[in-house]
Amino acid sequence: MDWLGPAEWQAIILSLKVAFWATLVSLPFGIAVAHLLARRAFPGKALVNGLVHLPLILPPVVTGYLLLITFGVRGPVGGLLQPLGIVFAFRWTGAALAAAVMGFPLMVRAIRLSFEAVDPKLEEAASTLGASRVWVFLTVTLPLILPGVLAGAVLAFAKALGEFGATITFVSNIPGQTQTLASAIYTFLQVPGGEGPALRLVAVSVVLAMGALLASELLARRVQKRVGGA
Amino acid sequence: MDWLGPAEWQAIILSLKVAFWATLVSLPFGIAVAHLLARRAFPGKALVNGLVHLPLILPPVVTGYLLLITFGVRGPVGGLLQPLGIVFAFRWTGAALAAAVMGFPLMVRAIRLSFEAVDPKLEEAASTLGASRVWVFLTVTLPLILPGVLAGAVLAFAKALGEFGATITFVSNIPGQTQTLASAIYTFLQVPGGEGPALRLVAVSVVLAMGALLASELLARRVQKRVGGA
Amino acid sequence: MSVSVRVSHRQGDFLLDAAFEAPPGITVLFGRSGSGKTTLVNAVAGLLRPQAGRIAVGDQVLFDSAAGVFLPTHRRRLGYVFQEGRLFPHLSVRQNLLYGRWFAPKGARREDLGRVAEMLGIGPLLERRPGDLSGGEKQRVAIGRALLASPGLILADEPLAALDEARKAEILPYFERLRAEVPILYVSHSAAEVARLATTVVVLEKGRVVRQGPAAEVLADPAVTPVGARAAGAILEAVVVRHHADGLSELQAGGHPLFLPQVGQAPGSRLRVRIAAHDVILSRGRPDGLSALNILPGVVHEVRGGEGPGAIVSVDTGAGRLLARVTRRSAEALGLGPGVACHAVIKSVAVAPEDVGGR
Amino acid sequence: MSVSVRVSHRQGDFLLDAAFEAPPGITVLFGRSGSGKTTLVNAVAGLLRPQAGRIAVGDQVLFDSAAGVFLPTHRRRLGYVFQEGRLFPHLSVRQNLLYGRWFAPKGARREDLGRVAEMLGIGPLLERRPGDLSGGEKQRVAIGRALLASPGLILADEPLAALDEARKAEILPYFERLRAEVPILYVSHSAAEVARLATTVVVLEKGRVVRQGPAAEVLADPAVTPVGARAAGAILEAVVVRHHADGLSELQAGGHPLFLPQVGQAPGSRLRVRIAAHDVILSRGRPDGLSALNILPGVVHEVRGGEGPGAIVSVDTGAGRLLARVTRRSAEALGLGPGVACHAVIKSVAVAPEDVGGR
Amino acid sequence: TDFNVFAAASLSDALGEAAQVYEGATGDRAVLVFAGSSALARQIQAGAPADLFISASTDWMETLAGEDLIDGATRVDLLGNSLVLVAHGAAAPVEGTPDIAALLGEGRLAMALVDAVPAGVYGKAALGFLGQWAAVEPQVAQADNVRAALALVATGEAPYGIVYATDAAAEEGASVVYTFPAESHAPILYPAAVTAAAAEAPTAAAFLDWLQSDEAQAIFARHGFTTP
Ligand SMILES: Nc1ncnc2c1ncn2[C@@H]1O[C@H](COP(=O)(O)OP(=O)(O)OP(=O)(O)O)[C@@H](O)[C@H]1O
Ligand SMILES: Nc1ncnc2c1ncn2[C@@H]1O[C@H](COP(=O)(O)OP(=O)(O)OP(=O)(O)O)[C@@H](O)[C@H]1O
Ligand code: MOO
Ligand SMILES: [Mg+2]
Ligand SMILES: [Mg+2]
Repeated sequence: MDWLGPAEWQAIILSLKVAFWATLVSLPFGIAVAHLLARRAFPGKALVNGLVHLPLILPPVVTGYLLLITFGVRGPVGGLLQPLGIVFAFRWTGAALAAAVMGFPLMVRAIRLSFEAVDPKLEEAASTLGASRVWVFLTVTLPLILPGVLAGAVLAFAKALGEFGATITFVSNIPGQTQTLASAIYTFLQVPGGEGPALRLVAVSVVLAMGALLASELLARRVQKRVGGA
Repeated sequence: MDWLGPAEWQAIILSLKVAFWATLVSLPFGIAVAHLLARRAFPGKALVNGLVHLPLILPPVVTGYLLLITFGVRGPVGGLLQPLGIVFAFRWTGAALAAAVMGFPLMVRAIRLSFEAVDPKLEEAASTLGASRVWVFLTVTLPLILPGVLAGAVLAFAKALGEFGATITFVSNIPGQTQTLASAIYTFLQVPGGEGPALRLVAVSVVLAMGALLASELLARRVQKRVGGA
Repeated sequence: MSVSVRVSHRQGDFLLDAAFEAPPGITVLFGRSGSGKTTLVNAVAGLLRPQAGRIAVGDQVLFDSAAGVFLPTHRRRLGYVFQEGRLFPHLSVRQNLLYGRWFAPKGARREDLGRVAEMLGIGPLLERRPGDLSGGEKQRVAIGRALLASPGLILADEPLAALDEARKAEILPYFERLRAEVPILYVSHSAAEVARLATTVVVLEKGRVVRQGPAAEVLADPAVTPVGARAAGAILEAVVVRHHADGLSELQAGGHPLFLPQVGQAPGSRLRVRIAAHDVILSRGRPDGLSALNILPGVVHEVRGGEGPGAIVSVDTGAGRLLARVTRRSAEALGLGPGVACHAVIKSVAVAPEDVGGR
Repeated sequence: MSVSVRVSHRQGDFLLDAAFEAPPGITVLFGRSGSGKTTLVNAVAGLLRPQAGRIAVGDQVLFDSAAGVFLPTHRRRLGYVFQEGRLFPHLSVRQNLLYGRWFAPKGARREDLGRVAEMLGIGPLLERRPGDLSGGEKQRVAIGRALLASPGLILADEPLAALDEARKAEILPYFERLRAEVPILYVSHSAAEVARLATTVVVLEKGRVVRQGPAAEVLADPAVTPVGARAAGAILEAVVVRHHADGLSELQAGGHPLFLPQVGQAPGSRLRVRIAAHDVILSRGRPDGLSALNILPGVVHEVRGGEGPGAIVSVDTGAGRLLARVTRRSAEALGLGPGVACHAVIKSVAVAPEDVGGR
Repeated sequence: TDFNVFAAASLSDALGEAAQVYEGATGDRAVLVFAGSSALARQIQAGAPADLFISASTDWMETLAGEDLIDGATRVDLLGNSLVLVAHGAAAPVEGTPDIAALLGEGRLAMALVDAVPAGVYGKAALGFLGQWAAVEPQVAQADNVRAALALVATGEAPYGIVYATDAAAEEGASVVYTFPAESHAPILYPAAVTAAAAEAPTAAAFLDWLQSDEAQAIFARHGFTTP
């Protein structure tokens, strides 16, 4: 692959890392929030729901800006985390945070829909057999929502690969640290004649995302076959 | 609402119009594609699936650029459509197209998950009662996937309100024609001291999207209650 | 209309390889759990496309693998009562009931919502959602939905399994009436239902038809009836003569009076009365001082050994041929054999309401 | 352990307001479709939190609205066979069966997968998914799943409704054995099942308990039995004496011989034999030349008019009290009344295998 | 009459004010379309209904000129700008040429994309001129535009940043500590031209003429722009 320079390879690897961790780490939260929204009634539910969707509604730049003033080293949360050694500003972790936040509404919606499709009667059946709430969740609910979890994960992953506005605003564009594929593509597109190199990176993005997509489809099909038509 | 100037009102109204039509017009396509992906096996399915996800994977600027060179008046599709009186370039219709394209993967995923959750046995039951495929779809499948359709629609609508990168790249930022809320927010953020007005528009965005969100939740709850626990 | 089915279909380890011809009326599919009844019904419904075979109702071919014919399900004009309800959760009970009616040809609309709902006791449930119904209520709505589609062929997979006896007794006459109008394929485990409804019985075992024929014949054969000898019984044709004040109805079968607990039909109606073989006692002499009201003189036609210690004795009486299930020990003690004269004793109360049906 | 239930709960238009006390054994809930049986069972399972009431098993209080006690479902140590299966679609049959075992206290593991699977005839299905099973197969897996949880309380909502008679006959003894070990709440529409299994019968009507008591007592009362007089019957305690070569078993009840079709138990075993009221004929004199083998002399205890033209006559014989269902007309013709001597005639074959159970 | 002005987003305030004055005087309304120079240029390539293009980048103007998409005769360098080093909060200007690497310490230097966005390109050139690029390069945090770079400084995420003087002037959270000498980078210019499509229409050209008037330039000057 001579046609990719070292900086581009760096961007690719970083993007994969960012997308992977963004997806993985946000997944438990995504499941928890989806569960909350699908199954519980509580005061302020509309607020939580709105908050989750916020990154979708706001222009990404605004989200990035909000992340910056919240999770930056001077920000209220960032300041608290820094002593613990958790730093987002100008780190790949920040890119992952931005990607996770941007993908969160997509993930939550997919998982939530799956929660809503689970027949509570099966969960009841499990509880009559002695399974506590947690066990019911792990042995019945979770396997049944797996297609939705997969769908949510792949959406978040794809989004993470494509995310640019919030990321560059939050952690800017530091080659090797926060320069993701999307930032690199954007950079190329800013200058006349940059379409060629940009296109190469777009191709890489697409290939990566298609791989993830195919993998998730295959997995989902296996899961579906197992669950199908009971 | 003195604190909103006429240009801002224009942007708000335009955004609503764009988001509304983007959602409405893409909905049938979203349902059709989701159905295809959920229920049919055909050669090239992976390709269709990938294509649908593309706008998620690509940086929005790239999507906008691709739209520009495809649907612009000089583009292959844009050139074909122009004689028919269908022009996207630099019109609000183009903004709607961009929003629709960007929201499409979200919409399709939500609807697809719902399709996969419909028990085919109910569709079989309808067919034994004399309903042809189309009728089965209209009277059984569609009502049962309604929560997913709603979720997909609200995701697309929210996305349409927040979409900025592809829109500004494709149809630019022409006040009254293609300047949506998100573009207006961007414009404000480009100048010193623009945070104040930008914030006002962000608030408007949030209020609009929350309204849509709440409405969809209420509707979904009604639907869910009707369908619930059979 | 007659039903003709020949189906060969492999499904996992299970091979369905069944063929039967049934004249008009109710064809009951009988067989143990897992023997392929539902699979066969699904093939007739077109929910399953068998690997090979031919299915026809009257002269309409629904499926013919050789000719490449496969009529899609929605054009088969069915009323299918599924084993597991399958009500539409998003529709009210009323909408569920009326669903098939939208698609039925106008002229064919036979049933009336009100009447069917009343018969099934679901009138008060019409505005409810299926999710709020009890198990038996769901099942009744499923029956109503199938009937109201005014089908040209009814498929009923254990339609009454979840219902109490009283409710069954209310619904059975309905199927009896339908028997004359529409071919019915009926899956049941209940001997009483089979005996009362079946025109033809088809016995399935591990995907194969092991016995088929007219109900009276199949049920009289203790060797094949899958529920054992308890299902054996004879069917008498009777006419209602009058209803007595003490709650008994007097019928006449072949000139002989027959006293039964009150039957619903008016004097003059013709009935089918099933007399279970195990409800008949035989006596050499005319018994006296017995609490049984119906004592018919007759002549032994045949004694057949069944499974275990029992034997089925067929006795020709003036009212028709009766079957009696006795122990072989009794048969020998009484010296029963072809040509021997004896009396058949039937308890009036032994004839359950579900054993008396219109014809 | 005894079960004590008092529940008041409104659900839509339906008000469940039921209370009963049941001694150890099987308590059968009996009642028409929609009478509230499932709702009541769900309350005991904790799937429904009643608006008011108290539920206790032995001295463990599961629910007490006054004291604010509500033991969560998973800590009630249940084995619930649902009316509608509810198998886990993502688990194999084996995994479904073993599901409850993970959570059962180690010491309490009573049942063995292999034995239960064999009893239910689902051994060959262990690696299949529930989606590929027939209706009856699903139901059997559901039964197995509940039993293998080694529960302290079994709830069974029409567990055998979807099964053929032969299969029922194989499963019933299992419940009989369990009866001695675990309290069981059992919903059934089948008179035979009730009669054979029930220690206590609780009759529900529109959400209220209209009758409760020992099985023999409730079943002998034709006025309340919801399935009508067909369910009435007496239960005799008998001992197996020997098995004869002609397939009959000789039992002894209160010193009197009783000939029944071969029973499974070894000589010396004690049995419960249900004699349905409609299978008993009464005769003033000792009848002669009858095909019935069992003729017990006795004295009329009581004559009770039932619904319709019938009457239930209880007769004290040496073998125990028998019930006979006769027409009122016969009762009058024979002059039956308290103190009158008569003979009860029971056909051997009238006692079905499902009416004979261990005790 | 209305005409469309495609202008670099950083001009939005100043140009908006100027257009309003112009409309009051002539009745001709300039519809102002702001976006990144690259996006606007590409749109003009794709046939956008632009009458006047004001770019923040000479390159993109060159590109359009090369494709004959602008009326070359009307092209002028409308405005100039200067490049400054800003520090977070209230800070005093440094004496002489600052050693930026030393100032930064562990901190970051916020800039616009140094290879793509004009402000970043100018900044990189200026640092090179000062012989400091190699030293600070690893610490540069590149934003997608000047405003974003400035935001990094204003929030304190980056202690220093390199931005246009026009942006720095209006930002309270940051203060100018150093102005890069004009010779340290290519002249910062905002070239403007009437598009080829609008060459025949006089309104855009008239507006462009007026923008070069003292009246208009005074407005721009108030926003910190210079006359080239
Ligand atoms: N979720 C619900 N909301 C309102 N009414 C309900 C609901 N579930 C059940 N019912 C009603 O409560 C009554 C009792 O229902 P239940 O399921 O306990 O009956 P059941 O005795 O089990 O009947 P079956 O033998 O038909 O299963 C019925 O009239 C039913 O319609
Ligand atoms: N999808 C499937 N894949 C493989 N085997 C199947 C499938 N569905 C059913 N079977 C098997 O086919 C056989 C016949 O099933 P069928 O449902 O026709 O039985 P049935 O006679 O209706 O039984 P029941 O009385 O229990 O409902 C059973 O052994 C069952 O396990
Ligand atoms: O439970 Mo049944 O089908 O009435 O025997
Ligand atoms: Mg079946
Ligand atoms: Mg029930």
